[in-house]
Amino acid sequence: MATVRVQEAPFDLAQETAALAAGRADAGAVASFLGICRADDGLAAMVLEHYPAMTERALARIAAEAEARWPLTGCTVIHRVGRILPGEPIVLVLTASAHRAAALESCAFLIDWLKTKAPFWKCEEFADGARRWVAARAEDEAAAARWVAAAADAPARRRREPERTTG
Amino acid sequence: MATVRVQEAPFDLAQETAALAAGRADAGAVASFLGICRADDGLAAMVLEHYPAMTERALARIAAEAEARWPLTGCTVIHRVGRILPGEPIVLVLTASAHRAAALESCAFLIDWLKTKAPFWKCEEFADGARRWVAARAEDEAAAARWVAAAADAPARRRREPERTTG
Amino acid sequence: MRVLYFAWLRQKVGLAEEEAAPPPEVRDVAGLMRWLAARSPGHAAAFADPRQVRAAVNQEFASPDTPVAPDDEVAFFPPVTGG
Amino acid sequence: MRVLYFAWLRQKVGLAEEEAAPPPEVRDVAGLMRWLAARSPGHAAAFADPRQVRAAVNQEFASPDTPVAPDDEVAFFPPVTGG
Repeated sequence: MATVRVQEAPFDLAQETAALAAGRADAGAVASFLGICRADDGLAAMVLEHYPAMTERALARIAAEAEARWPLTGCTVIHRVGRILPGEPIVLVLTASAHRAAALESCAFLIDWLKTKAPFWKCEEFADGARRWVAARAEDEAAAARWVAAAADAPARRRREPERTTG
Repeated sequence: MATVRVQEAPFDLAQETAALAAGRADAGAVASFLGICRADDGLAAMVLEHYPAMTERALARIAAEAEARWPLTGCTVIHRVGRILPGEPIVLVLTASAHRAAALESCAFLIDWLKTKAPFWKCEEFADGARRWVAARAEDEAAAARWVAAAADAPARRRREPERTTG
Repeated sequence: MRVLYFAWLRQKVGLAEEEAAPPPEVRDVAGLMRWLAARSPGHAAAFADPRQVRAAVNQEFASPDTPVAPDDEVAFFPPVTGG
Repeated sequence: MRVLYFAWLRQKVGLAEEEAAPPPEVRDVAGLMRWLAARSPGHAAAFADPRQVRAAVNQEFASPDTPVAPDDEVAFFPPVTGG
């Protein structure tokens, strides 16, 4: 049910929100997270690389996990790749539910898991020509780990571990 | 710094998001919560009443509390009043920060406090002509209370209690 | 003293606002509620269950023991349900 | 076996992908990393600190002891930094 996209083009927040809520009389709450390329000192652009054969599958799995944990009426994850300028959006997570707790929690969950479980890599390009691969942050691992603890606290909910497939 | 508005007219999510991020090179994360009038069985409209002399002041205080607790680069709270049809938006909370945790947490905080600390009342109008004032939910009190506990856990942050003024 | 009513309290009282001049022994929100309840059957119905009534004094949320004075604006309403 | 490299591993190896035919004693991700590291100075640099390297086997995140087989697609990359 979730909408998952990887694209170079910018996305339209209003259009995606309208699409999520369209025809869903039971959506009382829509939460969103928009990640934007900050204009840090001297940053000229951010280049997003990904692993095409794996990315959409990873995003779909993360979205399916959110849908298994919360009663969502809609879920959209869009991640841009390629060259992104300061001030431009990078990622959008949208969740809808009857009530706000499910929408807000699942939105936070999705961006936390996306940060640690989807194959994207950011390379910063600076005005002076320097390039630097962004390092993973320990805080991101900790933020993702709290949802594993949360799932362990709720034994009725099935916890999924990454599986190796041969497909 | 926060933008707080009470209005009958619908609001434009994309426009409000753009206004929040405009000229802020330091905003890397924008979180939003959109409350929508659900099309519950037989609901014809929701009528939102408020206490005009008090409402914007209450919203501004709630927004100021969020800005005191998190390092926000922007904060917008818009609440509609009057007659609202199923599917239409009721409330918008937008928060921006350098990093996602501050944006996501403050967004959840704002809607939780708004639900219990701002003078709005909802009256449901049904297709058969019946009207019913929506009752306050105990869960909303509990959701708001967890932020008081969170503030008590962080003694360095000033906790504000409602004050009586004579103004 | 200006007294305002909202939501179902407004409907039960039958007024959105009224002027009131309670006697000096009415010193706080709880006392004002008891005094107002005696004004009419509508007032009595509105204040029949004080646990369902919230108040604000001069646009700030108040508790039953919040003082009230002649120049105050006092509002009564059910628990809020916005958002 | 198809081997893919992303981000700074791609830059250090100097290739986005290559075919590899490791000997039968290369049975898992850790063994493959050691075997690949001997292919060129670029490979050696890419795998110099195995703790900085993550892997996927057939598009699923893998650990050092995940088995690898001749028909697999194995990818190496740094910890992910999307979002």
